[in-house]
Amino acid sequence: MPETNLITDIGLNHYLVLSVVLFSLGMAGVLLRRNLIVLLMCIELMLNAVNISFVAFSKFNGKIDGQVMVFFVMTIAAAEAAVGLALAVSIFKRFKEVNIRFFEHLKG
Amino acid sequence: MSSDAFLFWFLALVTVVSGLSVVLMTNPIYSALSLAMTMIGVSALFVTLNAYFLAGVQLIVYAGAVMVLFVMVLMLFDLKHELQAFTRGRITGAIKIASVGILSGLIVGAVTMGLKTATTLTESASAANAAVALKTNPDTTRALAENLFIKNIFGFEALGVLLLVIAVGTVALSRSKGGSHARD
Amino acid sequence: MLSMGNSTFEIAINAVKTILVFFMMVQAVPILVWLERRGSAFIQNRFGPNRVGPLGLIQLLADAVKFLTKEDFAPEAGNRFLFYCAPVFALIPAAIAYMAIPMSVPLVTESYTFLIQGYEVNVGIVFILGISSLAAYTILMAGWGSGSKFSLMGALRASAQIISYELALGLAIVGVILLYGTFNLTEMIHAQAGAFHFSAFGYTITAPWAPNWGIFYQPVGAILFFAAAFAESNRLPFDLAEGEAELVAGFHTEYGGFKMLMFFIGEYGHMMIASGLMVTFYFGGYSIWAATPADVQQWFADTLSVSNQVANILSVIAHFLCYTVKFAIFLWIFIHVRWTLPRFRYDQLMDLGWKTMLPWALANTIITATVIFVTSYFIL
Amino acid sequence: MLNHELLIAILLLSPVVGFLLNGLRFRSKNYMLAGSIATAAVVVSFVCSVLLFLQLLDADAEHRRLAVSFFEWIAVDKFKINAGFVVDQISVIMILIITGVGSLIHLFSIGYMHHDKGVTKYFAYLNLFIFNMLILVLGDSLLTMFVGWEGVGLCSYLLIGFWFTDSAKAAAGMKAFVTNRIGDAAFIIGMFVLFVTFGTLNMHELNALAPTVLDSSWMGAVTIGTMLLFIGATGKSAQIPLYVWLPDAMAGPTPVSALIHAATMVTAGVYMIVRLDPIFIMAPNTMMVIAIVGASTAVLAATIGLTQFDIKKVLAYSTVSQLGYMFLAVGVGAFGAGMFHLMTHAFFKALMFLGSGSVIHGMHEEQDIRKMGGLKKYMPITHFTFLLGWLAIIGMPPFAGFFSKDEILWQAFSSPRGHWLLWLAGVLGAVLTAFYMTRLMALTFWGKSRIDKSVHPHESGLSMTIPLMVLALLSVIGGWIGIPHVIGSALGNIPNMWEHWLEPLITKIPAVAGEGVEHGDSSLEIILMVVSVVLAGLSAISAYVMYTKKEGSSAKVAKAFGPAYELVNKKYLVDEAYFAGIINPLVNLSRNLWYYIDVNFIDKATFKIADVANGGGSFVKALQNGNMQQYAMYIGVGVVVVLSFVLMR
Amino acid sequence: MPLGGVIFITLFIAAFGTFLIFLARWTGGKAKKTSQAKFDVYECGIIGEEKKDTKISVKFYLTAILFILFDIEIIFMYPWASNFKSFIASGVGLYMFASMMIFLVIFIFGLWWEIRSKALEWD
Repeated sequence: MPETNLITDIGLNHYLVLSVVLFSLGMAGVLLRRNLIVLLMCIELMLNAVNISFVAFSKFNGKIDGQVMVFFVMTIAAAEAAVGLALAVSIFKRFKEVNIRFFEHLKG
Repeated sequence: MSSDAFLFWFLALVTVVSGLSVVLMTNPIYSALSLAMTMIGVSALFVTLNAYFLAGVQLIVYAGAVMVLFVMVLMLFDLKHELQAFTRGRITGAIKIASVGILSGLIVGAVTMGLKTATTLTESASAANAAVALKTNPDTTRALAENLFIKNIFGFEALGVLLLVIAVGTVALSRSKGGSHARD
Repeated sequence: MLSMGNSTFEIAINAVKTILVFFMMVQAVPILVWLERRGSAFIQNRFGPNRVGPLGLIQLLADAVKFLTKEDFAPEAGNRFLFYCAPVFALIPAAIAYMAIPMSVPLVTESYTFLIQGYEVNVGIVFILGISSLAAYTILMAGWGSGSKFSLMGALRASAQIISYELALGLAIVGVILLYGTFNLTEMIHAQAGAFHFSAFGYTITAPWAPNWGIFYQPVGAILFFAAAFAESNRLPFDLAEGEAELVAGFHTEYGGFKMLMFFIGEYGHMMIASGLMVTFYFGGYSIWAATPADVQQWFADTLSVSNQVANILSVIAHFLCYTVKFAIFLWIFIHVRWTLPRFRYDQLMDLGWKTMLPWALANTIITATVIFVTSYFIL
Repeated sequence: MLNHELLIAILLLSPVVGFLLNGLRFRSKNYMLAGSIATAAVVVSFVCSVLLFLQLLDADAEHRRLAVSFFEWIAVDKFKINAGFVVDQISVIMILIITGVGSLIHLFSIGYMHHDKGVTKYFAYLNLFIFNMLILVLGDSLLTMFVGWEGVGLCSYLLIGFWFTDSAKAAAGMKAFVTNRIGDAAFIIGMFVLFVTFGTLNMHELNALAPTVLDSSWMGAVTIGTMLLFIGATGKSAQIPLYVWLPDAMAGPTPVSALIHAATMVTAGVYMIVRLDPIFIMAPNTMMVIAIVGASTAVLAATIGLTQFDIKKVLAYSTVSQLGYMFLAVGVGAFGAGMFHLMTHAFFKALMFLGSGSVIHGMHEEQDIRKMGGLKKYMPITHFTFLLGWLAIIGMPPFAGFFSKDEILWQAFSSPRGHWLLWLAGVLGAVLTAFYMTRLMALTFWGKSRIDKSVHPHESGLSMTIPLMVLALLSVIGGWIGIPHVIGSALGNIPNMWEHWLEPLITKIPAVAGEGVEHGDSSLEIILMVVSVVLAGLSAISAYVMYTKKEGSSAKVAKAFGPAYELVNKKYLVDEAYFAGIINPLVNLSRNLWYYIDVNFIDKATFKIADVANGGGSFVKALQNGNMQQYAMYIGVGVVVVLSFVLMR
Repeated sequence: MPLGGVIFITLFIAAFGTFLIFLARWTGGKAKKTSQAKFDVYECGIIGEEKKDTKISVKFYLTAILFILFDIEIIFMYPWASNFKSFIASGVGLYMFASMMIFLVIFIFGLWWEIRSKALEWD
């Protein structure tokens, strides 16, 4: 196996690790932030991270399917953002509040 | 250091820093703008992965549309005051951070342990990639279109219907006057 | 590939080239401002700036000095960071997008090929659309950072308007993409070079005296695109974002001095992109009337009996002039329209975008696709 | 010529298009538009059927099978079902009947339903029915057939309860549906049994595998499977014991009764058995049961028909009785004769139902034949066509019914699986049929008018009389394609086209040595034929005399029979018996179970369990605190645990 | 794609813009606070009431949402459009044409619905 330089030889793993880092950031945001809209943004961040890995796989496996999947993910993400924001806005209009702690009506 | 590597590290830095600031900024507007920056960085990363058309779409859809919507909503409703940006609770907070950390650690570990297979994959696909990289546009978009419109035609039409449904639904949502159990 | 060239020399040339194009844009702005003021004066039957220098040409310099000496102001209520960032970011999308527009045939030397454009992007249209859609952030940042409700209102209006017309714009382009079958602007120009020829049902119609421009295939698309481009660059009759009577000056109410100038550069930059794209999509780009670039170079080589190298250089210059003329004509149309038409009301603006232009653009797309399908699927 | 795949696709999809066109604008009251769309859709299908029939005629006898498979529907391991359709000698007859008679009935409906508010919905349902019926008939596997089977059940339910604002009519629809469900459940189990036995549900493969069956005893898998399928058929085709829904189904619009409950859907059971004839032949016990059930249904329903006064009820019992004939035929192994009677019955019974519809329409929704009489002069065309249908059903030569009924009777007598008792039951049924049909004719069209003064009967319009005339013509000549050998040879070698056509597909019952020879006597055949015709004729004449010349005599006869008449008049109290014997005990049992068992034991036990769950729940409730992020955290922790398990393994 | 060039010129313009801001600051000087009104937001010559929570029509964000949805539908047409001619050449033209026409019908229906439901009405 030829010696690979981690810094200069950019391979699939680099993109995957970057994707994981971004995904974890998004996940941390979802878990920790309290603003509903920021939560939605963090979900978008997670989706973007996944997109990176899709495209990276697409390139390094020489198949186009990954890119098509990204296309679909983008559409779904946009749809999700639209609905999520519409919900957030209608909640805001009623409660004047977007703090996630305000919506704990799903209690058991 | 080759230019490819330089670009990757540069873009990785941009995306990670702006991603971090999405999570850490207490002002949601800064979060949104940082996220827009992340999107642009991701779009540039797509370019380094030879996905030119997707990079453009990423710009148009995410950076140009979705994030504009976010920023607009934040500005419309003046959501800049945020006294408590983060959730309370030390134990749950610790668990949350730990789970995120362990999860990313596990995946990164799995990815790096799978280095061998990854490199072999790279070598096997490199010939195809070289061709793609040289011929650039026509072949990738052609392949993309073929895949999208022939292999995934059902998904494509279904997405059309989904978008229609959401267009109808958001209009209905934005008109709703609130439910039956408002607080006041 | 990803970077700017293979050798240090090429990288340097490319870097200089991009900077050059950027400064050309920046420099064009004062000229346009002058043109606009003189032109408006001409249209409105008055003098306009005519004191400083011949025909008031030095007025620009005086303006620059005035801008420089203004004291730096930021409202207290606003967000200073965004307030200062916005004008800087206003420069970026316009310049980056403009650089993807080819302005002349490439200059070919023995070892290098220099493109007379900032850089060639193979998914040109998508790139330009994507980059110019980022302009909305500038406006929103300015509107929010000013902390004034006029600014915010203007920013929201402007961004809503921009995104509304982006639909019609994007859909009008679908016809162009269908016609040329590519995203690449250079390939589009090549498809339009030479004499008019049109293939249908296996027959080809040619007209050697007419150019093969897109306007002949896409007249409706061209009108829609141009109208949407007006709205995209917030020019009259679509300048609702800064409708003075309602919003003082829209999102740059609180701006002054050099920051204001940078917004102007951005706005004129969008105007230039629109003109450049108009030329590229519908009027043959840099190509000369009914002649291919190869024809032109051959003509230079034959009539002046010079070497290919020189002929190439001459051809580059000729094409660049041709492009500039076309480009200037559209810029003038922008200015002329501004001083001719009244402003829309906001509801009329939105109705026009969503209920008139979008359906027309859809119809244009469907008809174009149908015609292409029918004429090339059925070979008689 | 169009290829058969396209033809079959058009054949199937044309009614769907009609259904969608009408179904999507179901509020419209434009009966002309709705009727035209629906009729056109079925006529297109009919044209396709005719073209397919011509293609079959072109092919040589061994290759008359046009199969098409549109896509793979279900593929689970060995269980593979295609959306496949087959046009062969049997199914082409069915699609000709369905689309031919169907288009006539659609045409009739335009006139009949023109004043109705839900006319567009009505036509949409009719088209949906045609589509499902075509699937039932053309499906190449039992499961595909079952789709159509359920679909026609649904349409039948929708159309019986079409005027659902009348609760009695809605109840009739529900009764039909529930009764059919019982049969359908048996059908499904029958399919399971056959699949387990043969490993396929494709009918072609099933028929090919049939000769491998060894165990033909009562407990043999094939016997059980076919018996269950037959129970399904009794539900759909209104045989004892599940026939009770059909008379009630007359609550629907009359053209529906003609299409669904006389000509097409109710014959599905017969068709199914004919399709699977090799399998049924391997189960002689099932065949015996079918024959007995068929014969007894024929007689029993005919006796009930004697006493009914509702014009449609009489026809309904007549349908049940005639279906009994068909089952008798397939029960004795005369599958060709069964199909033949199916076809002729479709003609004359559709004719009579449409005729009764015309009468009801002309009488302004009056259905009681006691309030009719002498309609002959008001409705000449209806009367004349009805007369032809009457002659056909009572089996007068040379009308269609004669040939088919006679073929059945002869087969019941002579087939290796026949018996003279079955023949006797058939003749008895024929005699009774002749009597009550003549009674119907006499009370409705002949004799003195008993019509209410306020009612002014009138002849129906062209859109209603044209179908009547076409069907009347078919009732006359429809039987000539299957003239028995005895008569055919007497008249100069007229071939039995019907038998010839079906021959490659209909399996012959292996003759038992020394028995078939004795029966196959042509003089005996003629004698039996003459006997049945004469008896039926006498019965008809006596009925004619009784109900037109001596009007009091019917009451006397009724009195003379006394309790028996009462019993028959109350339909043998079958509905009541079902209520008393099955439904009420079930309800009572359930109620008692609820009172004693459920409340005392099960409830208490569940309460105890609930208490435990409640206690546990209140403990776990702390976890579900409405905090979405906490939930997300649980997900994250779960992923971490699973992932670490996978990775560290 | 000249990603390096794009990034280079982006950074260059950003630096240039920042330089201009600082240049103007240097030549023009910081604004002197001669009165409070000078630093208030602009308010037509009267004293500003400084209420930021002005009511802004919800239509803006509804427009943005609808824009996203329609924009994606348009984006879906791009790869189709750029390859339509070559698809025709390779014999799948009818299929491509039909599939996009179905999609366009959905699109048109959505647009028609939005117009009919007065979601795009500004008043």
